[in-house]
Parts: sequence; C-alpha cells; structure tokens
Amino acid sequence: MPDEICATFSVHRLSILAPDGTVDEALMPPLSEGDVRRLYELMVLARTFDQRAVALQREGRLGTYPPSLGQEAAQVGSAFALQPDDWLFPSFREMGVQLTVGYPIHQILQYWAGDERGQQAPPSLNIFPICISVGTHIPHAVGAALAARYRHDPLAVAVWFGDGATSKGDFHEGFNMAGVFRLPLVFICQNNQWAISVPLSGQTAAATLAQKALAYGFEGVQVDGNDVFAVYRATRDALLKARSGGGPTFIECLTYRVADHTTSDDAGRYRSADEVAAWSALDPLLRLERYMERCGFWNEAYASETRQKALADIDAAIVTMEAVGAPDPDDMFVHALSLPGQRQAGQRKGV
Amino acid sequence: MPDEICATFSVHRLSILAPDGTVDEALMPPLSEGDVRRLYELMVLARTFDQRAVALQREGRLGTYPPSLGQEAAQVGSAFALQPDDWLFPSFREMGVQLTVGYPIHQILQYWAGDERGQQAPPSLNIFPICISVGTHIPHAVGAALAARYRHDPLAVAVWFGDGATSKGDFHEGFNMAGVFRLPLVFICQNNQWAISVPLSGQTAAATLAQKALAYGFEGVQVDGNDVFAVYRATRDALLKARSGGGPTFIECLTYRVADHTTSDDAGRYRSADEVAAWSALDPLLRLERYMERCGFWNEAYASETRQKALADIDAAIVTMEAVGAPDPDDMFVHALSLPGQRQAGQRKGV
Amino acid sequence: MARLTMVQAINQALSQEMARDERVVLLGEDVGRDGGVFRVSEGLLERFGAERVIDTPLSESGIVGAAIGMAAYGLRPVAEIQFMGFIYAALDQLYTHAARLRTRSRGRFTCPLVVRAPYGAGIKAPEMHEESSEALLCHLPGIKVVVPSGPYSAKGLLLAAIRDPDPVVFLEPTRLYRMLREEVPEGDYTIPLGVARIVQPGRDVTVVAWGSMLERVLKTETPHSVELIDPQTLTPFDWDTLLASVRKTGRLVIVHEAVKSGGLGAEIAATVAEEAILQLRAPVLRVTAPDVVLPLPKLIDSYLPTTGKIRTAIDDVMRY
Amino acid sequence: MARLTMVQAINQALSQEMARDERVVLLGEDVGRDGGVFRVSEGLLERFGAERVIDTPLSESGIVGAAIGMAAYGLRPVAEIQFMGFIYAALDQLYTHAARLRTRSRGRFTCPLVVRAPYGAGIKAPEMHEESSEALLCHLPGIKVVVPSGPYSAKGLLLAAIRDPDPVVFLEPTRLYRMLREEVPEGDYTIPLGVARIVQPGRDVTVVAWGSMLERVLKTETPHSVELIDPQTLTPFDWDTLLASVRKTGRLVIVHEAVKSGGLGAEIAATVAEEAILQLRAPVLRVTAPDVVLPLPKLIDSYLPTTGKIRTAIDDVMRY
Ligand SMILES: Cc1ncc(C[n+]2csc(CCOP(=O)(O)OP(=O)(O)O)c2C)c(N)n1
Ligand SMILES: Cc1ncc(C[n+]2csc(CCOP(=O)(O)OP(=O)(O)O)c2C)c(N)n1
Ligand SMILES: [Mg+2]
Ligand SMILES: [Mg+2]
Repeated sequence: MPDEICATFSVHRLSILAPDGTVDEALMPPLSEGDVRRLYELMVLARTFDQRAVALQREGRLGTYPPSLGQEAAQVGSAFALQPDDWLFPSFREMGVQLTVGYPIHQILQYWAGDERGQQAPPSLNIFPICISVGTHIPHAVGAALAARYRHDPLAVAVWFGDGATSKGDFHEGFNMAGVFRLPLVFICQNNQWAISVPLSGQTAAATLAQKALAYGFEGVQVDGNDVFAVYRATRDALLKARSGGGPTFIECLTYRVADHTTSDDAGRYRSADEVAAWSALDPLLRLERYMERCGFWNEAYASETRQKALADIDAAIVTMEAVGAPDPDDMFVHALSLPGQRQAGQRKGV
Repeated sequence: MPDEICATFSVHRLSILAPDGTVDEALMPPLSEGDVRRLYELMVLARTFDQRAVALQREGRLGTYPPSLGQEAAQVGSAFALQPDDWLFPSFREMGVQLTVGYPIHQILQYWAGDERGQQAPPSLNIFPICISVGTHIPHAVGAALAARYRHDPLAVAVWFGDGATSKGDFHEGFNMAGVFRLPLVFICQNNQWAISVPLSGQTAAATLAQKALAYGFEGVQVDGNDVFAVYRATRDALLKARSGGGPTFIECLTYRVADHTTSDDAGRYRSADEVAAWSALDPLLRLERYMERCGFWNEAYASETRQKALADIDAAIVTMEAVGAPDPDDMFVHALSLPGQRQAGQRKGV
Repeated sequence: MARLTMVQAINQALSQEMARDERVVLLGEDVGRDGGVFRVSEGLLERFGAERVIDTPLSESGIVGAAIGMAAYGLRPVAEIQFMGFIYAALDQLYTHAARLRTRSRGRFTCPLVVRAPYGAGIKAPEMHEESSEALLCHLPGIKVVVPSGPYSAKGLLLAAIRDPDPVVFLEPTRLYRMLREEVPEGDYTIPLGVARIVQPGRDVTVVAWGSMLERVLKTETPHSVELIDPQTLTPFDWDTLLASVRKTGRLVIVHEAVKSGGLGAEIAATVAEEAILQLRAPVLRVTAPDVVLPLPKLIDSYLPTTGKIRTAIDDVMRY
Repeated sequence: MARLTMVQAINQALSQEMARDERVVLLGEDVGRDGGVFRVSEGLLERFGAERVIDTPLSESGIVGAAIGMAAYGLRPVAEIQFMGFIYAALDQLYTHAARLRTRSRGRFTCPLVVRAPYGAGIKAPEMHEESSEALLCHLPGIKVVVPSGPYSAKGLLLAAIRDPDPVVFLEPTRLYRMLREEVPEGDYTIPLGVARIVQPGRDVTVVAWGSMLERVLKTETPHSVELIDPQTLTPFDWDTLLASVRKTGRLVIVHEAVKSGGLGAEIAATVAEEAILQLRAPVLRVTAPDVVLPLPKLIDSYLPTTGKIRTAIDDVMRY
C-alpha cells in the first residue's frame, strides 16, 4: 500500500428547471403556486429595477452602476430561501437579493446615486452594507456565524460574492475558518463567468468553483444558476443543514453577466457577441415563464401586469429618492465615531 | 441528469521506506549508495546542527531558535532533488534545506544570533532570505517562476512552508496564480502537525492538506515525510514535471515537530508526551539507518564518524561566526535604499 | 492592592471583563490552550471555555474580519494579533471595514472591537517581532489607538477600550510586559480614552512619549524641568493637554520608537506648528529611529532612541 | 511634440520602456485584454503579448507578492492595483517584503518594482475608488512614493520609477487622467526621483501640493506671491528645496486630499518646525480633508480642499 489513494471526492451539479420549462419532479422543491408567482414577480422586479437603474445612470441621475441582468434566478432564488432572522452579507451586484428581502428600493437607488444614507438597512433586516472591495466581506459573515452560534440563535448566515472573489485571500481565510468551526453559513457564489474582463479560466485552473470547498473540508455544490428552482432548493437545503449543526456549504451558481461590468465598462472589448447570445438564450426569466405557462398560471396579461406593478414601485421609489434632499455636510461627522475627538469636533464646526 | 456528479478527485499518499528499514522496490527511486550516504550524512548534519543551535541558545550565544528535530527527511529529501539553478524560498524552520544546498553554516548561525549578514546568500545559490512572516513568501516563489518561464530558463522553483501557512491568504493567492499560469513550481508543506499550540485539526477541517491543491486545478500528493526516499521521489517527480511544462505540484510531507516550537516555547503546555513519543518512534534518521544497515553500508563506526564530521563542521562554523565582529551601526544604512535620501544621509552621519 | 506586571494586569482586565460581560470573547492564534505566546490570556480558556477563548487558524486578516462580524452582531470581541508585525495583513480589514462600518451603515452597525497586539522593540526577537507602526493606524478616521505605558494604565485603558463602542487597536509594549510592577487595584476602573496623562509636571520643556519610550524618558537624567506627557490614546489625541503644556513651556521634544518620517511625532509637531507656534521658543525636536528597516537584535541599540539621545535633544531645545 | 492627456502619457511611457527593455513586464487585473479600466495599458497586450502583459486573478496581495519575486529574479515588473483603495490588501507584501528585501538580503536581492495605482478623489466613483492614503506608504523606509501632477511629469517620473533599482509606488491622480493636456516629448526623458519642482516662484508664502491638488492651488486666485512646490516624489522627499523656499518666504501652507491627522502634511510641517522654525513668520497651515471616512460623491465637495479653503489659508498666514 505505498502509493495508495487516501481520499476521494466528488462534486455534484443540480438542475431542475430545463430551458424548455419542464422540471425534474423528483427534485422539485415544495413551492406553492403563490410561491412560484412570488419568485417570478421578484425576478421581474429585479430585472425592471436593473433596466431603470441603467437608464437613470445614462441620464446622470445615478453614478456608476453594476447591472445584474441575467442573474435574477441566482439572486432571487437564493434570497427567497432565507428566514427573516438570518444575516445577509451581499456583494455589490446583488440588487436581486436586496429586493427579495425587502430592502427599500429608494435606498438602493440612493446609494448608487452617491448618498451613503442608502446603506442604512432598516432595523428589521440583518443585512450588511454592500461590499465594494471584492471578497473582503466573507470573514464578516464568518464572524456573524460564530457570534450567532455563541448566542445559540437558531439562524443561518448567507454571503454572496462573484467568481472573481474566489481568488482573494479573504475568501480563503473565511472559508477555512468556517470549516474549522463548522459554522451555520451558506456561501453563495454568483459565477457569472467574468470578473470585469477576466474570464473564469483566467481566474482559476479548477474545473469547478464548487470543488474549492474540498480544501476546507465541507461540501461544495454546483447549481444551474439560471434555474430558480435549483438555486432555491440548494440554498434551502444548505440553510437547513446550517441551522441543524451540519456546518457550512458552498453553492456555486452557474450564471452569466449578460450586460457590461458596470455602466463605465464596454464588454465588447473583451468578449464575443456569440457568447453573450448563447447565454442569453438560457435566460432565467424566460425559463420560469415557460414553466408557469405549462402549469397554466402565466400569460401575457399577467406578465405585463407584473411588469407594470414593478415599474410603478420603482418609479415611486425614484420619486422618494429624489425628494430626499442632498445630504448635509455635517453628516460626514455624525457617524465618524460614537463621540468625535477634539480635532473632529473642531473640524465639524468648520464645515 | 439533473443531480449528477460533475467532477471526481482523489489524493494519493506515497511511502517507500517502512519504519523497519525495508523499502518498496517498485517505488524506490534510483539512488546510488553514494547518494544514500549523502542523504544520511546531510540528515545527521541537520540534526547535529539543531542540537548545537539549541545548546548555543541556552548559553545565550543565539537568540530565539526554532528547532527542526524530526523533520530531517522532509527537509533534506526535498532539497536533495533540486538542481543547482533552481530557486528556493524557505520558511524559517528549514535549516535542513539550507544545509543540503550548501548554505554557509556560520551564516545560518549568524542570522539566529541576531545579525542580518547571515541572510546574504552566496552568489552561487538562488535562495531567498528565510521568511518569518508565515506564508507570505509563497507569492514570491510564484513570481520567480513566472519570471523564469518568461526568460525560458529551464529551472524550477521550490517553496517550503508549514501546515499553519496553509491558512494564510497569501498561500491561496499564490497557489491560485500558480495554477492559472501553470508554473514550474513545487510547493512543499512540512506538515509537522502543529502551528505553535494549534494542532492540524484547529487549522483546517480538510482530511488532508494535499487536497487543497484541487481548489487550484493541480495535483496534490501526500507523502510520508519521515521517509526520505518518498520525499525525494515525490519532489524529483514534481520538479521533472515542472521543468517539462506540466505545471505545479503540491507535496504534503507528513512529519512531526518533535521539539518545542522555538526555544521560547514550552510544548508541554499543549500536547501530550504520548503523542510526542509515538512520533519519535517514527524517527526519519533511525529508519534510514535501518535501511542502510540492511544494505550493509551502515554500522556504529560509520555513524559515529558521520556525527563527528558534522560536529567538526559546525564547531568550525561557530568559531567563524563568533570571529566576525559585531555589525557596524552604519550597516543599517548601507542597504536601506540604493541611494539614501537626503534625510537618511543626514541620519547616517549621526549614528 | 497587588503589585502586578503588565502581563498580569492585562490578564486580570480580560478575565474580569469576561466575567462581567458575557459579550466579551477572545480570539487569535494560540490565545487558548497556550494562553498566548506571552501568557497574556493564561487561564482564560479554562475559566471561560472554548466558545469564548477561540484558538483560530493562522489568518490575521480572517481574525480581524471575523471579529468585525462578531462585533456587528453584538458581541465585544477582543482579537489578538500575535505580534504587531503581523497586523499588516489585517490592515485591509481595519482600513476598509472596521474603521468605516459605523459610517457606511449610518450607525445601523457598529464595531466595538478591540485588536490587541504586542508592540515595540527591545526583546531580542526575530524579524517582524519588534515593529512599532502605530502611525499607520493613526491616519485612519474611525479607529482609536491606545498604548499603555505601565501595568496600571494597561488595565484601566483596556477596560475602557473593550467598553468603547468603536474599534480600538490596543498596542502592548512587549519590553514592559514583565519589566516593571505597579500597584494595580483589584477592582474595576477605567481610564478614559482620548485623555492624556501628565506624568510629571515641569516648567522648561514638554516631552511626549508613549509605551516603552516613556520609561526611557523617565530614566533620562537632565538638569532641566521636564513636563512629561503620556498621551495614552494616540487617536483621538488629547490636543488640549498637549497644547496647554507647550504653551506653558515653549519647548517640545517628542520621543518614539518608530522611524522618523511619517511617524506620529510628525502629527504632534505639525499640530504645535499650527496652533502654538507663537508660544514656541525653540524648534520642535523628534527623537526617533532613523529611516531604515528595523534591524535584528545586534543593531537594535543603535536604532532605538537612547537616554543619551533624549538628553541631547532636551539640551538642544534648552539652548534657545 | 504632441499634446497628451496623462493617460496617454503613461501609456506612451509604458510602451516605450517595454520596447527599450525586455525586462519590463506588466501585471494586474484587467491590464491586458481590457487595456486597464482607465485604458492606461491600451494596446500593450497586442504589441507585447500575453507573456509581458499579464492579466492576473483578482488578488492584490498575490499581484504585489508575485511582482516582488519577478523583480528579485531580474525583471522590472510594473504591477497595477486597479484603485488605490484596494492596495490595503497588498500593504503586507509592501511593508514586510518589498521594502525590506534589499536590507534583509544585504543587497543580494533587490526589488526594482513599480506598483501603479489610480489615486485620489473627485471622479464620482463608488466607495474605495477615491482613496488617497499616500501617508501609509511614506512611513516605510525602503519604498519610494511618486505622484505626478500632469502628463509631462507622469511620463518622465514613470520612466525614472521603472529604471529605479528600488520599489516605487506610483500614484496616478485619476481626476487628472483626462482633465488636461500638456506637451509631452515623444522621446525618452526622465525626471529624477527625489527632486521637487518649483512650479512657480514667489515671495510671500510657500505652498506645497501634489497630484490633483496642485491643479486646485493653481486655480486659486490670491493677491499674494505664492511659491508653489510640487514635491513629485513624496519619499524620499526633497527637503532641501522645501526648506530653502520656506526660509525665503517664512510662510507655509500644505494642501492635500487625505485626512489631516497623520497625513504627509504632518511630516512636512514637522520638518519645518524642526529645521526652519526661526525663519517662520506664521503658523504652518494644512488644508486637508477632515478626519472622517471619505464620503460618497454627493458629499465629496464638502470633504476635499477647495480653492476657497486654500485661499483662506493663504490669507491667514499672510496676516502674520
Ligand atoms: C479587492 C478589489 N479589487 C478590485 C476591485 C475592482 N473590481 C470591481 S468588480 C471586479 C470584478 C469582480 O468580479 P466577480 O467577483 O466575478 O464579481 P462580478 O463583477 O462578476 O459580479 C473588480 C476587479 C474591487 N472592487 N475590489
Ligand atoms: C503571519 C504570521 N503570523 C503569526 C506568526 C507567529 N508564528 C510564528 S510560527 C507560527 C506557527 C507556524 O506554524 P507552521 O506554518 O505549521 O510552521 P511550523 O512552526 O510548524 O514550522 C506562528 C503563529 C508569524 N510568524 N507570521
Ligand atoms: Mg463574476
Ligand atoms: Mg507546523
């Protein structure tokens, strides 16, 4: 036995909803018609929000904005599985997550308009400010999970990040600690194939991102990220496991960043229209519509009503956002420290 | 195929030389009697050096010192596989590596006596200053390998580190880049089971460290680190693979830190004498002696001659080290920058 | 009242605060079973259990990052970085997150976190074990930086730091860990952050020093009447106390271990040059390390400020 | 001679130096196919190939760490950190290794590395995209820090930085990237590191500013005769030029984007307070950001020094 195999591993891939709208009944999670409608309406809301935000940016009413077009299933499906007490640590492109848990729409806009008041989560939501510095929020989720376990709070912690984030040291240190302490955590990677202009193959030589969990001694699973049922099911299972002491899970959602990296980017410089077209054909929303149509609860009228409702909500939020006046320069000092130091107190008077 | 296995992996463990001194002939690398003697003599040198260094520290002639007792096979066996042009990036406990490649003994001592001149590698050796900040040298090895490939230099780069280092972000970022660029690199982990007082189980939940390579899309292998033939073979194979464009390899050497973490540490505070005794029974030197004795080229006289020779070399080095006077305060400025700035020039005069 | 070393005083503060407030948890490398490489947390694992005294993997950024998450959740984590030289890997978490969480979330989340780190030179340790880079932390709005200079202040400042609603980096001068003993009250007391201590009043010259340099100034023999100030908290700095002293003496000497350029001494001198220049009678002198990489032990005495250099600087400003 | 923007001037410098010296290689996130998010490296991948223009994974510490290894091996890597706000993760590599390699190896290995980073505020970008933390790098013996203030100096300083035998952090003021054009010689020229530029001689008051603040000082209308100094290299600083100017004018105003406490302005003021205090006629004033976290775009104008605040400071020192 001198050259022996001492460990073997495998990585699973889950998909439930096929592009033609059929589902694998054996794997289909228990979702009522109402649940499915809600998923659909949230995905429409996310897409509509995204379109409006890009338009507002073009009009100069928002700053640089990172579109989430194409990632609606991976965002809404994962957030939909959460319980109200869970703690959430989104990255910067998870508007679909924020919308699903009810983060005020006008505040999302306010943030992207360059006003930090958008980051003040309502007291009812345990959601961290979105994280711009890629991957650096992962250890925060680990700390929250450590704290939750210490408190015996029966909740789970979820953290979202992209494929690019998997290359950061903080991804590693956070994942490793989560494994060592077997924490109630769900790591959700939006593998949208690109980190600005760097394709997945330039980010890692690994065949899947899911297998990175093996390095930390816990389970990694790949799901079709454009399949809202697969994303929901994988997240729900992982959350159940987390809450029952089974430790962390890493979920890799295979999806695609259909739009530019941000409104300042031109993706045409580094990727082909063919690739974008191929992925667009796998559109998560279209796929859900086909399923609902087969089930008999989707038609054009419902679709257009859903879109109208989303638009109305967003337009109302835009009005609210723009009605809030400009922030006061004094705001810079209000939260600098619990109590300003002597120098800050002097500077504050001078503003 | 909706819940399918999309990737499978396995990790191998290599051992050749059994504790009783028998070897697996099929796996035994081609080593002449002279090579084996050399390996043995280097391991004796490493052990003797270690004993003398600890004694010198107790006498106040060296500062804090990290003993390498028990890791001789994992250090000498890996370094022995190198070619003269290869680039080496040792951590702080690899005196066996330094001795194998011929780093001047008096300089090793000089460094641990608190004199930076010990870190100036001779021009013939491409060996970096040892790295105290755990794991942070791993990206340097990656950069050297990138540079070597760019230059078409037919060499490989080897980097040593401990089990504790596998938890650092720089380990991750370096490994990942090595995978992406398929670099001529060999990563050698001295898994001596402890990082000061933290046992392996407190460092990672992974069953092996070798499997961490899977996260980066290259091969990881576990070897019996107290088996000098297995360590040598795995390193030689990995170096050949690296030089022929096959990319990086991660070698986990299973060994044990038999002594305290450093001369300032008391390992009795955190681990049992039984554990130490069990590992001491697997002593790498004893095992090699048994093999050589079976082959008919080891006996007590040869052993004592080898030890005497090692002692004589080390004693001569101690004399050299102590004959070198104290460093000059001006030395602080000599290598501060290629040319001192205005302020440094003034400060230099003041010393 | 017992005479304690600084290690004992810090250990007592941690132990008492953990007993008083169940939100306080420790985490770091070797803080548990080993009791910390300097024995600062000795006995705490036994007393409070592995849920509150957490031995972590070797991950400085992860330790501080996790502590941020714990603090935001409602705990009062005390994270240890084993030596200040290893805090550099955690600066991203400190700069990007700990310092900004209150501002970024508009107060919804706060970060009542303490990062403790052994700090400073003169213990004959290897590379990276004797750093004093406090200035890097003092350019960072949102973080407080505290350096005790003796066992008594160590306990009182640490208790205040743990109770502070903001992130505090608490730098412990290793050279003082066991060098001196002081009377340390057994009971609960805090020394407010942001308030300097006039160690000794004087007329001729103000000297500012912190951590183990304070001890060195006290050892310096000089015929002049020195007003010695221990800032205790480096950020936010107690400018009122400093400026009042300089306005009185008209002379200022700053002593620190760190290299001169960009050290905290620069901020102190600059503030005086801005706000008390008309009362100055002499140049503001800084006694610091030269602008070179911190050397190994054999050269450390040539690197650090000595009583001789401090005396010379005092003599120099007294010539005006 | 063409009138170029700073982006074009930097691109030209990189391109020409890569053509001249095969040791020069670029690495960073999006530097290749995308030509950099600001297009600074546009066209270089096409011209020099993927072996010399390396798109890396998203790993700031790994990028700088790998560049250190490349430099020690004998190349001249130019690493890009996509925005200065992400350099914090690489500070450990800079502090622990890049700055010390020459000293630690006693000159056996050197680190001729350039780390370029877009720097500074005022481009309406999200969080972490507008940082100016140069002071963190200026407290670090062994590292040089350079900030160009226009297209001409950008090219000449960058060529000098790449040819310098030591690690250089090269901070590029994003606000100036496309704001102004200057005549930039097509040929090879360097501006020596460590030498300041007297942008405009004057009698009444010395003003020091760098990067995009220089432009702001130039825009400030004042009746007084201002001697304006652009240090160009922040470390090692050209003290001789600065002190000569202050000794002449007797007044000093320092302008920088970074927060006041612990900013590089402190070192400048402190040095003057130490070496030219007898020639000073007025307090040394600093016009800086306040000691708060850098705000999002809606408040950035209240945060940054303005021409109004600069004028006020000049008026203030002129009252003495
Ligand atoms: C630490 C850090 N480095 C660089 C950047 C600049 N940047 C912003 S997004 C991005 C790519 C992120 O890719 P990924 O994690 O896949 O997320 P995605 O943008 O695809 O959602 C980069 C490099 C950053 N924000 N943070
Ligand atoms: C970045 C960093 N953190 C902490 C330390 C303090 N320290 C020195 S060695 C060590 C444990 C290292 O364990 P391992 O990597 O397994 O190497 P070993 O000591 O077993 O050879 C620690 C925590 C350090 N030197 N560097
Ligand atoms: Mg991505
Ligand atoms: Mg170890």
